[in-house]
Amino acid sequence: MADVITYREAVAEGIAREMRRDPAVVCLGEDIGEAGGVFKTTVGLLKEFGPERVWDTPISEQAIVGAAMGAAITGMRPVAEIMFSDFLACCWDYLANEIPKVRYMTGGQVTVPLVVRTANGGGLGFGAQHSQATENWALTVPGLKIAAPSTPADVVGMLAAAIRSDDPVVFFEHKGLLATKGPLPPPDHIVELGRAAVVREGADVTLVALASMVPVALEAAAGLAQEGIDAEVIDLRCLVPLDVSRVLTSLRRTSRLVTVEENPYQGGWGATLVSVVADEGFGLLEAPVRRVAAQCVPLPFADALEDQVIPAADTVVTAVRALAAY
Amino acid sequence: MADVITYREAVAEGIAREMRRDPAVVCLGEDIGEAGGVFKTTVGLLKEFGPERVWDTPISEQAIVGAAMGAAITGMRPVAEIMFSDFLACCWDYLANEIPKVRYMTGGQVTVPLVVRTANGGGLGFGAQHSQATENWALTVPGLKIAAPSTPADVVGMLAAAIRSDDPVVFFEHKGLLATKGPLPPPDHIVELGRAAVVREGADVTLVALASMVPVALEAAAGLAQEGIDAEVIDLRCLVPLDVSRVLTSLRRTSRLVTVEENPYQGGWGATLVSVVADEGFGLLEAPVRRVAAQCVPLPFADALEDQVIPAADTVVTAVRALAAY
Amino acid sequence: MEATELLALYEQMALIRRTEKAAHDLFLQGLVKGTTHLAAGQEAIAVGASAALRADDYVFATYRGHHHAMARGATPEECLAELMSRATGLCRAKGGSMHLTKASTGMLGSYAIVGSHLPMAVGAAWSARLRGTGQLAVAFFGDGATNIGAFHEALNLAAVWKLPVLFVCENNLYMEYTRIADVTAVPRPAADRAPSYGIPGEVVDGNDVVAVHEAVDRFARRARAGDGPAVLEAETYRHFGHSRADPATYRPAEEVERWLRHDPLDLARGRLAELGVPPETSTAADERARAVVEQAVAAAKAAPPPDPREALTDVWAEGGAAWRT
Amino acid sequence: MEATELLALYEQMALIRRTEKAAHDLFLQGLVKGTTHLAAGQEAIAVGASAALRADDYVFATYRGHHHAMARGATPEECLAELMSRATGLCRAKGGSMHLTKASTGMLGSYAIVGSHLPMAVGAAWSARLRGTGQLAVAFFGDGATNIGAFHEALNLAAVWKLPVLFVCENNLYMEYTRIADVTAVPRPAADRAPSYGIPGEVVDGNDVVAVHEAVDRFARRARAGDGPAVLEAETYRHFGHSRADPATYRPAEEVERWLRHDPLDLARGRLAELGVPPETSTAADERARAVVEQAVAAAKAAPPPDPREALTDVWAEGGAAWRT
Ligand SMILES: Cc1ncc(C[n+]2csc(CCOP(=O)(O)OP(=O)(O)O)c2C)c(N)n1
Ligand SMILES: Cc1ncc(C[n+]2csc(CCOP(=O)(O)OP(=O)(O)O)c2C)c(N)n1
Ligand SMILES: [Mg+2]
Ligand SMILES: [Mg+2]
Repeated sequence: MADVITYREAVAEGIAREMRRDPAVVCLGEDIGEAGGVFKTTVGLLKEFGPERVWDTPISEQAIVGAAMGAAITGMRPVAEIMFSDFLACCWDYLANEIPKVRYMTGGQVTVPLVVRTANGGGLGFGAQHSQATENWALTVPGLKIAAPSTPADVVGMLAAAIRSDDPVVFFEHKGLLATKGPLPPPDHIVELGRAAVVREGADVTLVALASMVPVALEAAAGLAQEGIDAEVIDLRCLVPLDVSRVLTSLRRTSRLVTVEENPYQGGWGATLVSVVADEGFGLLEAPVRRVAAQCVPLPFADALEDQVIPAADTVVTAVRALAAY
Repeated sequence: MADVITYREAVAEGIAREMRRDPAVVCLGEDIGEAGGVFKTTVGLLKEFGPERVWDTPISEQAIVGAAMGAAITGMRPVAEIMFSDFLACCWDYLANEIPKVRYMTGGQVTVPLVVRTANGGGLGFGAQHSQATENWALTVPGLKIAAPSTPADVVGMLAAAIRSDDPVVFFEHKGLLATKGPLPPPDHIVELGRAAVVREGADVTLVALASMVPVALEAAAGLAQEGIDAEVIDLRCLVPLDVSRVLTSLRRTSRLVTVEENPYQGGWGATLVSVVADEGFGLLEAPVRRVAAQCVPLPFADALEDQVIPAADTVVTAVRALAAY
Repeated sequence: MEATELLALYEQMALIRRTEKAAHDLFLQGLVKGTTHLAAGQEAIAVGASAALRADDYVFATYRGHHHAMARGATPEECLAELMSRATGLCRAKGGSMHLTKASTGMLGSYAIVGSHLPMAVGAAWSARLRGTGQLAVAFFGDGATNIGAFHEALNLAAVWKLPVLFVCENNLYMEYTRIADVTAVPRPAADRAPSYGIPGEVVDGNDVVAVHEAVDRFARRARAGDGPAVLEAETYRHFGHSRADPATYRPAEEVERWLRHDPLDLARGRLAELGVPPETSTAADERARAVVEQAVAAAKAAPPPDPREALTDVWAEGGAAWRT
Repeated sequence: MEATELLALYEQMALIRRTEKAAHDLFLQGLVKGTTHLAAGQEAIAVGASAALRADDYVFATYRGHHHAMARGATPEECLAELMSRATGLCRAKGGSMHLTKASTGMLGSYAIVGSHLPMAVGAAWSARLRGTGQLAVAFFGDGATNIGAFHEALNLAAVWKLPVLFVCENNLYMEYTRIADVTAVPRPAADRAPSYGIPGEVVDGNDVVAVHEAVDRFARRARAGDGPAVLEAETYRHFGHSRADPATYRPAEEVERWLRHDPLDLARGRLAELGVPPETSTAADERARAVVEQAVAAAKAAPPPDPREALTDVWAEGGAAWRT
């Protein structure tokens, strides 16, 4: 039996593999060193690579990401941690205006090979300012690659691709998945950015999900199977590049699309995907397209309330059932 | 004939009307006082209302919007200016995490009646960091109202609604429209937030546009009319509240939808609108839905390049023609 | 300070300490979800400062804000009910530990993005000036917050506009798990920065409720007189780890020891004794606090969970959450 | 400084001045679109500093960055072609005036969001340290940038990590149309803030190219020796308004007069005379500059516009812009 690893451990493993290969890879962030990160996703890095490659910073998100950019354009491959993805708002200028634009606006003179890693998402009762799924902020900005793995193996493989990428990558690690387990991938495992994965084949409806919503979609698919509805589940894995062709291919078979999104409905990635499908895949559709997404509210603290906001498998089942009957 | 006013003058007029009505309305921002604003949209306010109500600030976007929030929750109605909408990135924490959430996360204890005004959009050769249409950043965040008027009268009327609103409103003034003219609206003119306007009636296709894209859509509609295609043009005016029912009503007649967006395709508001339509309006559609949006690149400097990125009337015409033939 | 006043402050501190202890226990019992950042050890700052404020002044705090909510009149029951996700919680279970707020007494919120509330306090002070009310705003924040941009912008703006706002840094030597000294260019992260804004900066023993009270009172008078903001850096120490998940093993035993010996409650008892208050009187106050908290725990436990429909209220001022027609 | 070196710096300054004048004229002729922020009057800072740097050092500048691009080797033709939206422009007409960049000579960009590049310079210095190259990074910024959060975060991080980075503030007394003194809590917006980061801060006559050179040289040596960052505040004045649209009527005539009399080119000529260089020699240098710029204008005018397909290149390192499959 293959070795098993948690999603949490996969983060440190993925970074460590790249730090071993390439001395240009360095890490910076708050409490990432001795403490091994608030989510223990950088455990062991300081010990193995020393304080010259694993840097603890002050609480200065702009300086962290801005310095990562400066290092990236001068020959390093920095991996910056922003502790919670909500805090991307504190350095948003770098993500929105600097990092994704500098290559273009200098006519290709500089390259920005960096990764900004961040703990994303809700479901843990952390409240409105520590629970958001913020991938969609990044989706509004051309020039950022956006990765959001759902399994430990993908964490390792996509980190490898992200760190080796000459383009900036925002890497969303889902807090709700940190304790989940999966096989340890082989050495030099790479998952190319921009390739969605069909994680369950099915003929009746296509469920497209990301990160924490992949297990939710799979659970829904299992439930639907009991009712005789055969759902295909696609793990998008990246928002940019967005693997639209994989989705269209699936729709050729199923003719029905449901997106499963942790983020609020307004401005969610599912909307962009659906808009491409409603254009290029219009002829394939035999039923309305449905987006199962979070309510358009801040994340509440109490479980009883948070459960009302973030989609669960039964919400997905209900949505699909209605479509199947269309 | 009614008095004519520019969009630029309408901003100052709209603010002045509210400042006259309500002593709680105060303005703050960079160079808004003596200088009358970089875009001359606050000309006359200092003179009429004095330095106790029109405050020049340092270059401190976080302090500007953060202070506006503190003032709003303690009884004032601040109108904060962020000079270019790109700079919202410098205070994004306040727009994404604080202002839209504080009411909810305190169980309704506080109310945040503020307006953040900002000069939005491209087409003027200001380059990658001064040209973005950033409404979609705000669309990803529940809890913000989003206004983007296209005419001087709407500027005045929507500013009145925004400033009187007990909810936070991000108010996008389009740089490309500042010099355009229109009738001066009557005293106490109010345009309720969340009501789209049908600015041209038509039977064959519905064009939905916002701000600078409204004249573009109208120009396209005029061109299409020559070809015998009768386009209805809807000025969305707000992204939140999003007037989906107005669009669905129109589609009941036209069965064809094209959005016209200045922003990049990825993550644009048209996607959210289309996704609602592809669900609730699926049965109305007789052709694919098409989004005419900007290319997914930063805004280039040269006119010759910028013209390739931001949609123009001919792009819209081409898109509609293809749909009409579907 | 007179003995009666000090005794009242002591009792408030005891109430906070016991509430924090209860929060910790409830957490271990699985009755508190999410995370909590306990302020045990830092009570004197909240209580001493609050006692120097007017009832209508404004307070802004951080995710480590239980003590500030309580110092401004939130009851242990309201706080614990919030932590336990009850409908009777301070924020109706929508905020949680990190967002305790009691707007009705001017406690305008606990904010969980480091530094974010400093500009808000500046704005509240500006608002007070505009309305001519003579109110003051106080922002409480950690040592770690002194290295974030919002700190700089807020202090400069407050100084330029000479606003009635106080910046009170609770320097507990650590951000989460990292010593503030390791990531800060000056020894006094807050006080040493005050000259950058041309305003007074002062260091005070944050565990001495009388000293905190005196300093805040002095700066508050100054600010109300129109002489502008000030920075107060209160030295203190947290008794628990950073948050619930943190055993705080990164702190040297000797350091912990030393600070536990410099406990704000013990210090206040000592001062009471000096003022002639017999130990039984202090103990009685502590006993009253214990009883209040015991009863608060019971009441919070018995309170109902929030109505699930509450998830879709309170986004907009009209009460709802509709984002579209 | 020796006469030959100073003469070379004088010629560089003259080249910048003449290029700025040309940019202004071309703007009035409708040949430059968008906006420009001319650095005429501030040449000595770029030229003096650059002369003290190594060829492989890094420079980061603002939207007012023509002088820095040229001081690091960008030609007038490359700059003017960029301003005129030509394919031969420094950034192939994709950046424009606000984003002049010449990465091949370490001029790593002009950034148009105030303060944003300070952390980048810190990162470049960190990178130099990590790679052990002995390179230095310099961030040039305006007085107005000293009140934004990124300034604070960058200086603290640089100081804590003791990085080889210099922060050079070009204090031209104004942000856009507002006096920096009206919105800043200390008289020296940059130098007075240095103590907040435990680093040296110094004020220099930014119009005296020799003084700037001396100060930068001194701080550069210190930084390369491992003694960390420093702040240099260079006093200067812009000859034009903030940007093309600005007639700068908010500036008192007397102030403008005084500063025009304290022109960096005149100062350098005076120093050259003191060193025994005859006025004809200086004039000849200026003449050479005039000729170069005249020819640059002609060449830029003759250059082709960018290929429209360039709009969809250079987003990704592989050259394209595809965001989806
Ligand atoms: C902008 C931001 N960055 C990081 C965090 C994560 N974080 C929460 S508390 C904390 C440490 C704060 O230290 P300090 O300001 O000293 O306050 P203390 O916790 O000691 O009271 C950090 C880094 C955050 N909440 N906000
Ligand atoms: C974050 C941000 N806020 C506002 C602006 C608009 N703006 C451009 S230049 C400028 C003034 C900058 O003044 P200073 O730093 O003194 O530089 P100078 O223009 O005098 O060289 C302002 C406010 C901006 N570009 N970025
Ligand atoms: Mg601390
Ligand atoms: Mg200036």
